[in-house]
Amino acid sequence: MIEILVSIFLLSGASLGLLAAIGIIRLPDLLTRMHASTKSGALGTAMIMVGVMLAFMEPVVTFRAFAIIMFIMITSPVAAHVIARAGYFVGVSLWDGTVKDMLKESYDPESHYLRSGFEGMDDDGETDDMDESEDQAR
Amino acid sequence: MSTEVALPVFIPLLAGVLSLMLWRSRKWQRRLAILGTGLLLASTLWLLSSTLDQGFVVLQLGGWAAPFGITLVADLLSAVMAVITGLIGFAIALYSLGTIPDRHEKFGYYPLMHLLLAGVAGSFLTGDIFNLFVWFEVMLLASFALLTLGGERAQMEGAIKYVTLNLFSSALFLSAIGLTYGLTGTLNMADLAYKLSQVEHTGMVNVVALMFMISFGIKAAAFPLFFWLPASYHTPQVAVSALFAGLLTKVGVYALYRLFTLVFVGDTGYTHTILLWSAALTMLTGVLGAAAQFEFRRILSFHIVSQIGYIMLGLALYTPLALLGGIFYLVHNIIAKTNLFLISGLTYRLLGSYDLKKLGGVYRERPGIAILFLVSALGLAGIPPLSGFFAKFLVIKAAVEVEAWVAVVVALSVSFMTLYSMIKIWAQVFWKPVPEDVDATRLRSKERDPGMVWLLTPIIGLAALVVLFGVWAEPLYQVSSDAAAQLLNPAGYIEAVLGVTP
Amino acid sequence: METLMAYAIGVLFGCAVYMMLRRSIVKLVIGLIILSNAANLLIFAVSGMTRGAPPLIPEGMQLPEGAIADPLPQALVLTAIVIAFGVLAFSVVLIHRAFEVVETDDLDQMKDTDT
Amino acid sequence: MINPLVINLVYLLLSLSVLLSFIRLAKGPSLPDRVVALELIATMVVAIIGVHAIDTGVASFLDIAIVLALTAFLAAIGFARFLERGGPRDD
Amino acid sequence: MTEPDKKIMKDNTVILHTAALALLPLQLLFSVFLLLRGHDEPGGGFIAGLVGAGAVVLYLFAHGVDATRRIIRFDPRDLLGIGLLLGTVSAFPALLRGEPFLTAQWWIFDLAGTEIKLSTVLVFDIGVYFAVVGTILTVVVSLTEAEE
Amino acid sequence: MIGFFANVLLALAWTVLSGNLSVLNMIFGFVLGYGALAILQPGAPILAGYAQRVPRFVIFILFFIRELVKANVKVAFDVLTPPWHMQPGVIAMPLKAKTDLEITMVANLISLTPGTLSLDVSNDRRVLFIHAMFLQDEKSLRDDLHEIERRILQIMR
Amino acid sequence: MLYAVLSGFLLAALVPLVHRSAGQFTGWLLALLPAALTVYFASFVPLISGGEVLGQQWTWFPGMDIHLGFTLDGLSLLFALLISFIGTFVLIYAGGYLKGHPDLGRFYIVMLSFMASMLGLVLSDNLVALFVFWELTSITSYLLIGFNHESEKARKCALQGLFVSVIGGFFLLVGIMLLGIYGGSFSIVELLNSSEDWFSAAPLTLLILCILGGTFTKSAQFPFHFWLPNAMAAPTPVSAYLHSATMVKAGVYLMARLNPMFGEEMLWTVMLTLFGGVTMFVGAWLAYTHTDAKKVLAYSTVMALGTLTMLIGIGTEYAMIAFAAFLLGHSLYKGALFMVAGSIDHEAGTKDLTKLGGMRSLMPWTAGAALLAALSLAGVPPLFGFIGKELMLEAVLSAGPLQGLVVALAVVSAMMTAAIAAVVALKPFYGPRVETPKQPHEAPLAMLAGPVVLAAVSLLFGLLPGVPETLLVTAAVTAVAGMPLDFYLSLWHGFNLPLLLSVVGLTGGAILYRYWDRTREPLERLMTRLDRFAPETGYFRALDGIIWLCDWQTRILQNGKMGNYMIVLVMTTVVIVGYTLAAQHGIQFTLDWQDINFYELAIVALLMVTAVYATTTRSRLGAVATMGVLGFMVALIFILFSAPDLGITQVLVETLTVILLVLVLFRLPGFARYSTLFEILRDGFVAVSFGALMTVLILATLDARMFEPISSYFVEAAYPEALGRNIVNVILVDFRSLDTLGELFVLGIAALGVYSMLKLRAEKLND
Ligand code: NA
Ligand code: NA
Repeated sequence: MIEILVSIFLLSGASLGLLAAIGIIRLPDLLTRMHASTKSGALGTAMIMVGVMLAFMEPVVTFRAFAIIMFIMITSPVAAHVIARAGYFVGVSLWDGTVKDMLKESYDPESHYLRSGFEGMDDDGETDDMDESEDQAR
Repeated sequence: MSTEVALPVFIPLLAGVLSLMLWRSRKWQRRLAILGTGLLLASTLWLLSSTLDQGFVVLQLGGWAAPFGITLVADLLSAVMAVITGLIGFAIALYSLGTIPDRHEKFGYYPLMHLLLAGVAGSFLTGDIFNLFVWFEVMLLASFALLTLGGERAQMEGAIKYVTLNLFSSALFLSAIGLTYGLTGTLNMADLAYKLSQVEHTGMVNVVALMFMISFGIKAAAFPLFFWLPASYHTPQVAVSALFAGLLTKVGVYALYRLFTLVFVGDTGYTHTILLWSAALTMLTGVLGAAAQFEFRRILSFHIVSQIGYIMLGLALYTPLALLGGIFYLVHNIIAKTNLFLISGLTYRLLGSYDLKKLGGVYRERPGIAILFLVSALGLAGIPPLSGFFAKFLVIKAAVEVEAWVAVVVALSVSFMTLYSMIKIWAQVFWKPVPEDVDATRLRSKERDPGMVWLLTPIIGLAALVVLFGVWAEPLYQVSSDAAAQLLNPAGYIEAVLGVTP
Repeated sequence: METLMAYAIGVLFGCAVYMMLRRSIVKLVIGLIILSNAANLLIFAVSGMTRGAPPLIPEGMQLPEGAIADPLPQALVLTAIVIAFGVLAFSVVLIHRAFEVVETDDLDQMKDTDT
Repeated sequence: MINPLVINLVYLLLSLSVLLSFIRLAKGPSLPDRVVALELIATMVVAIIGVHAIDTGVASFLDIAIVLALTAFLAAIGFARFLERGGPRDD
Repeated sequence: MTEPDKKIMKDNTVILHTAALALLPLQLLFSVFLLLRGHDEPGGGFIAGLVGAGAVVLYLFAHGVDATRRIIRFDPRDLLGIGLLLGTVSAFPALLRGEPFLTAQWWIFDLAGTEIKLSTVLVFDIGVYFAVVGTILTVVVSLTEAEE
Repeated sequence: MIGFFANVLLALAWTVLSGNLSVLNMIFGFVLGYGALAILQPGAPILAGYAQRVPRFVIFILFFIRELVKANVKVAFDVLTPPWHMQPGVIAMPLKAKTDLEITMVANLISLTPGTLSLDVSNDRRVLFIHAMFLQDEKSLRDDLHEIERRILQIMR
Repeated sequence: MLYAVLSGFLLAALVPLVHRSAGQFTGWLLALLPAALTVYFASFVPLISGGEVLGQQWTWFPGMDIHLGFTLDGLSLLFALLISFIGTFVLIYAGGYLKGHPDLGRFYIVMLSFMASMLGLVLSDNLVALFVFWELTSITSYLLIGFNHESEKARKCALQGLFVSVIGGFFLLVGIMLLGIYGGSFSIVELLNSSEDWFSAAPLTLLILCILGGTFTKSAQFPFHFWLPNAMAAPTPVSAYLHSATMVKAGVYLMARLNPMFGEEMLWTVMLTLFGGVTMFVGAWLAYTHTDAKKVLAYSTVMALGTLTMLIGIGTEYAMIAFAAFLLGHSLYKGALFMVAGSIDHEAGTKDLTKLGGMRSLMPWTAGAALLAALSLAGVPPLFGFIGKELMLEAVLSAGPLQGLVVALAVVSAMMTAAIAAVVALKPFYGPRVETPKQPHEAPLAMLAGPVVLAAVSLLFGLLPGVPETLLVTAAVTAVAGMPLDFYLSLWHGFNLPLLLSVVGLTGGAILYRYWDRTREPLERLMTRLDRFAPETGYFRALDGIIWLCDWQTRILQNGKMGNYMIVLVMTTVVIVGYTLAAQHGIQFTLDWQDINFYELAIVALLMVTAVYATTTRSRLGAVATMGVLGFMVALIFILFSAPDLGITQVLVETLTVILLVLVLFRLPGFARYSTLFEILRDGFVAVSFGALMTVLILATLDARMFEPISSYFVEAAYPEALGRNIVNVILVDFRSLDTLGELFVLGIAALGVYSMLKLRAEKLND
C-alpha cells in the first residue's frame, strides 16, 4: 500500500521535473521558461521528498525530507526572483506574444527609480479601487 | 617518543598561525620570525643528533600504527634536509628583517614564510606518499603567495607560469598516488616499498614510477620540465627568491631521492637511465640558459636548474659514491645558492638594480662584500677548497667510476659554464667601474646603514659554511656517506617504520 | 562502471589540457577546474567503486553491516577537493590581477619574464 | 520495497530532465537562461539524491540534498549580482 | 565593460534582503549541526564551514560588505587564524600524556542521561570549521571590496 | 513563533517520554501539545493568537497546494502542446503587505505558484510587479493573487 | 711544511693590518716571510741533496682518501726555493713599483695567497690536494691578471687565462680521478711505488691525455700558448713575472713529477717531445716578432716552457739534467728581466722596444742587471743560462725518432732567443738615446734589489756550477728521472756538437738582432695574416659559439609562451609514460560495459559533454555555469558510489567556485580566440593523447591490482577505537589528521595570498 503511494509520489515528482525540463527547452523567453522550471522543478522535488518520507517512515528521515522541502520552497523563489529581475532589467528580450508590460512604464532607466503610481498618497489609500483606475490609466 | 621528528613541522606551523593572528603588529611578527625560525633550527639539530644516534627517528602520528596512520620518519637524508631547512629559514628570517618592505610585512609575508618552511619540513619528514602531496601543496601555495606578494607586472607574468605548470605537476602527482593506491592499496612509503619488494616486477610499477618521476621532475625543474623556474624566480623580493632557490626545487629532488631509492628500485636499469639522461640535459640546458642572461637573479635562477641536474646525477648513477656525492652536493648547493641570491639583494640595495649593465664598482667600494660573493660564487662553481669542489668531485668521480663518460663531460662543461657565469657577474658587478648613469651614492656612502646588519649576518654565516664544508668537509662527508648507505639499504627504513624485516 | 569512468576521466583530462593550452587566461581557469576534478575522479575510480554502501557505521553497531565502499580514497579525494579549491581560489584571483596589471588576457603576451 | 521498475523509471525521467536542462544551459542564449537551467539541474540533483536514498535505503544521502537545497541557489544569486553590476548578459 | 561605480540597473530589493536575513540564522544553525555530528554522519568541520560561509556570502551579496562586517564582527583573517590555531593546538594535548602528536584525547561524561563526548578531535574539527569560514570570507570579502 | 517553538518542544518531549520514535507518534505529540497550548492561551499573552494561527496555516497549506497543482496543470498543458495558449505580460499588483517579511512572503509564494513570477517591488514598496503567463483573464488572476496575499497576512499578523 | 704553506695564507689575511701600520714598508716587511721560508727550505738542502725524501701527512678528508700530505724531494725543494726566493724580491719590488697605488694592500693579499698556493702545489703529495692548490693558483692568478680591473682589457685577459687553465684543470681532475680509481691511491709516492701493476687495467691513453690536458694548458704549450702573453697585458710586471716563473711551471712541475710513472709510455714521450718542441719554436718565433717588452718576454717564456716539456719528453739522462739546469737558469734570468722590463716601463713610461734606447747612463744598475740576465737568456758563457742551453742541445741530439725535427727547432729557437735577449736587454740601454714619454731615472732600491740579485746569482752559478749542482740539481734530477743519475755540471764540455750548435745559435742570433728592424715587420705582417688560423682565434670563436648557442637555446626553449611549456610537459608525460606502458606492460585491459546502469551512463555522459562543451564554447559564463553542472555530475557520481561526504563537499565547493569565478570574471574579458587552426589541431592532438594515456592507465591499473587495500583497518577501528561512525570523517580528523591539518593550511595560505594580492595593490594605488 505505502509502496504504491511512494511510487505515485515519485513518478509524479519525476514527471514534474521532466515537465520543467521540457518547459525550459520549449518556452520562448527567459521569463516564461522560469515559470516552468522553478515551480515545476521545486514541486517535483518536493513530491519526491514526500515519497522519501513515506518510504522510510522514520522521524529523522521525515525531518530531513521536510527540511529539504522547506529549503527548496524558500530558496527557489528567491533565486527565481533575483534572476528574473536581473534578466529583465539588463534587457533580455521578451517573447513577441507578450501582451503587456506595466513595469516598463513605471521604470525610469536614468534614475533607476521604479514608481508604484501611489506616490503622494497616504498608506490607507483605497487599493481596491486603485486597481481599476490603474488598469484604465495604462 | 620521537617528538623531535614532528617539531620541525609543528614549530613553523604554529609560528605561521601566530604570525597570522598577529597581523596587526609588524613588530611582533618580526620577533616571531626570529623566534620561530630559531626554534626550527634548534629542533632540526635535535632531530639530526637523534638520527645520528638511532639511525631512524619514527613517530606514528595519532598513535596509529603504520601503515594506517601517517608516519613521520627521519633517516639521515631527511634529517640533514631538515637541518638545512632550519638553517636557511633562519638566515632568510634575519635577511627579511632588513629587506622586506613594510607593506609586504603588513600583508602576510611572515606567516607565509613560516608556512613555506612548514611545507618544506613536512615534505622532508613525512613517510606517507599522500601526506607528501599535502605538504607539497602547502609549500606550493605558500610559494605562490610569496611569489605574487607585491603584485608587480613581472611577478604576475612569472606567477601564472609557475602556478599553471606546478598545478599540472600536482595533478600528475595526485593521479600517480591514485594509481599507486589502486595497485597496492597502501600509501605509507615503507609499506609500499615492502609490498613492491614482494611481487615480481611488473610494468605497471614502472609506469607509476615514471609518473612520479615526471611530477617531481617538474617540481625539481628537471629537463625538459623546468620552464616555470627561470620565468618566475627572479621576480619576487630577493629574500623570497633566495628561499625558493635554496629549498623549493630541492624538495622535488628530495622526493626523487626518496622514492627512487626506497620504493621504485625494482628496475633501476630502466628508471635510473631515464634519470641519467634527464640529469645530463638538465645540467646542460640550465647552464646554457644562464650564460645567455644579463641579470643577476636570472643567471642564478638558470643555474638552479643546472645544479639540480648535478644532484639528480647522483641519484641516477645509484652507486654509494654517487648518492653520497648527490647528498653532499644538495647541502652545498642550497647554502651557496641561497647566499648568492642574498648577495644579489645586497648589491641591489647598494645600486638599485639586478641588471649587470647597471651594476659595478662594488669591489672598489666594498671589498668585504666582494669577498663574500667570491667565496659563494666560486663555491658554487666548484673551485677548491670550497664546498662545491668536493661536491663536484664526489659526483664526477662516481660518474668516472662507472664510466658514464657523457655525464662526466657534461658535468665538467657545466662546471666550466657555471664558472663562466659567476665570473661574468664578478667582472660586471664587482670589477667593472660604476657605469656613468648609475646613482652610486648609496654604494659610496660612508655612513653606517643600520639595516645592513640583517643582510650581512646571514650572508657571512652562509659564506662561512661554504668555506667550512670545503676546508673541513669530513663531517658532512661522513653524514652523507651514512645517509647514502641508508638509502641503498631500504630494509632499514622499512624495518624502522613497519617493524618488519623484508 | 570503472571502465566507463576511465573513459570519462580521459575526456576530462583531455579537455583540461586543451584548455590549459589556450592563450586566453580565462580559459586557463576552466582548465584547472576540470583538471582537479579529473584527478579526484581518478583516485575515486581506480580504487574501486561500490554502489549504495557508504562507509558509515549504523547507530548501535561496532561495524558496518556487510561490505562498504573503501573509505580511504574518499578521505583522500576530500582532502584533494579542498586543496584544489584553495589552489583554484588563488589562481582565479591571480589571473584577475594579472589581467589588471598586464592589461591583456593573451598569455603569449606575458613573456617579459622569460628571455 | 519499491518496485525497481518504478525507481528506474524515475531515474530515467530525472536524468532526462537533467540532460534537457543542460541543452538549455548550453544554448543560452542569455546568461539568465543558463542560470535558470543550472538552477533546475541543481533541483533535479536534489530529486535524484532523494530517489537514490530510497533506492539504497541509506537515509544519510539526504544530507547532501539538504545542503544542496540550502546552498545551490547561491550561484544564481552570484550570477544575478554579476548582471546587476553590469556584466554582459550575452556572455 | 561599464564603469563599476555607475549603476546599471535598479538595486536589489527588499525580497533578497529579507530572504538573506531569514536564511542566515537557518544556515548557520544547520552548519553547526553538520559540524557537531560530522564524526558520526556525513558532515564535519569542512562541510559545515562551507555551509556557514555560504550563509555569510548570501548575506554579503544582499547587504554589502559593510553590513556583513558588522554582523560577523570578527575580521575574516582572525577567524582564519583562530581556526588554524585550534587545528594546530589540538595536536599538542597528547604530549601531556606522553603520546605522539595528534593522538586523540577523549573526555566522555554523562550529562543527564546523555553521553557528552568532548575530544581534541572535536576541537580539531571546530578549527577546520573556523578556518574554512575564515578562508572563504577572506577571499570573498576581499574580492567584493576590490570591486567596490 | 514562540508558540510554534513551544509546541515543537512539547511534541519532542512527548516522543521522548513515550519512548516511541515513530513519525506518527511525533505528529500525535504535536497535536497533544497544540491542544495543551490552546487551553493555555488565554492565560499566557505571549501565545496570543497561536491557537488560531495553526488551523489557518494548515488551511493555507492545503489551499496553496491546490493552487500549485491547478497552475501546474495549466502550465504543463501549454508546455506540452505545440501551439502557445499563453498571453504573458507584466502586471502591477498593489500590496497590502507592509513589513519586509510580509512582502517577501507574499512575493515568494506568488513566485512559487506556476504562471506568476515576482519581478520586483516598487521603490516605495507599495506595488509588486509580477510576470504572469496567462493574462487571458486578468481579473480572476488578480483575485487569486489577492486571495493568496490575504491568507498569508492572516497567518502572519 | 703544512705551516709553511698556511703561513702564506695567514699572512695574506693579516695584510690589511700590516698595511695599515707599516705603510710604505709593507713590501719589505711582508718579504720577510718568503725570505724566512727560503731559509727554512734551504735548511733541508743538505738532507735532500743527500738523497733523502721527507714526507709529512696531516689528516684532512680521510673519507675520500684526501690528505694534506707533503713530500720534499729534490724537485719540490728546487721549486719551493725558487718560489720563496724569487717571491721575496717580488714583494719588495711590488712595494716600489706600485707605490701609492690604492689597491696595493689587495695586491699583497692575492700575491701572498698565490705564493702559498704555489708552495702547496709543489709540496703536495696527495693529487687531490695538489689539484686544490692548482686551482687556487688559477684563481689567484686570475685576480692578479685582472688587478687593473677597471680596464676592460685587463678583465678580458684575466678571463682568458682563467678559462684556459680551468678547462685544463678539468682534464687534470679526471686524470687524477682515474689515477685514484685505478691506481688505488691519490698519493703520488704510493702511486710511484706501486709499480705499474694497474697499468694494464687502466684506460692509459685517456689517463695520459687528461693529465696532459691539464699540464699543457697550465704551462702554455702550443696550441694553448696564447693566454700567457695576454696575461702579460696585466699592468704589473710583477704578477706577469709570477706567471712566467712559477705558475706556468706548475704544469711542467707536474709532468716532471709524474715522469717516472709514465716515462716509459710511448704516448707520453712523443706528446711531450713534439708539443714541447713546437711550443719552443712558436714561442721563440712570436717573441721575435713582437715589440712590447713584456710580450716579448712572455713569448720567450713560452719558448722556455716548450723546452722544458720537450726535455721531459726526451727523457734521456742528458735531458733530465738539462731540464733541471734550464729550469733553474730560466727562473733566475727571466725573473730579473721581467723586473727590468717593469722598471723600464715605470721609469720611461713605455715598454715598446722600438721606442726605447740609450738609457744606460740614466739607469746604470738596471742596465747592468739587464745585461747579465740577457746574456744568460741568450746562453752566453759564463752565465748559468749557457750551461742549461748546452745541456739542452746535447739532449735534443738524442731525441730518438723525432731527433731531426727537434734539433732543427732547437737551433732556430736558440738563434731567435739570442736575438730576443739582445732586443730586450741591450736595445733600451745601448745605442742612441730615444726620447721616452717620461724622463727615466735609476729605479729605487726596492726595484733594484730583485734584478741585481737574480742576475748576480745567474752569474755566480755560471761561474761555480758545482754549487747548484750539488745543492739542488742532482736531487731534482733524481726525482724527475725516478732514479739517481751520475753527472756534473760545467761550462766546458770540450769541442763537441752541442758547442757547435751553440755557436751557430749565437751567431745566428747576432745576425737576427742586427736585422731585427727590417725582418721583424714582414714577419709580423705574415703573422697577422695567419691570425685567423691562430689558436687564439679559435678560442674566441669557441666563446662566441657558446654564447650563440646559449642565446639560441634559450630563445627556443625558454620562449615565454606558456602554451609551449605546457605542450612539452604534457608530451613528455605522454611519451615517457606511454612508452613505458606499451613496452613493459602492454596496452591490455579488460573492458567491462555490463556493470552500468543507464542513469549512471547518462550522468557520466553528461559529465563528458559538459567538459567538452566548456572547452568549445565561446561563451565564458556559459563555461562557468557548465562548471557548475560538471560539479553536480561529479557529486552525483560520488553519491551514487557511496561517498556522501564527498558529494556534499563537491556540491558546496562547486557552488563556491562558481561564485568565485563570477566575482572575478566580472573584470575580465570574454573568451578570446587567439589560436590558428594549426595551433588548435596541435593542441587538440596533445590533449587527446594525454586523455587517452590517462584512460589507458586507469584501465591497466584496474586489472593490475596487486594487494588488498589497508582500509579494512579503518573500518574495524573507526568506532571501537576512534569513537566515530562516519569512517571518512574519522580518517580525516583522526587517522590521517595531519593531511587535514596541512589541507587547512593550504586554504589559509590561499586566503592570505588572495588577500595580499588584492589589498596590497589597492593600498599602493591609494598612495
Ligand atoms: Na576539485
Ligand atoms: Na577535512
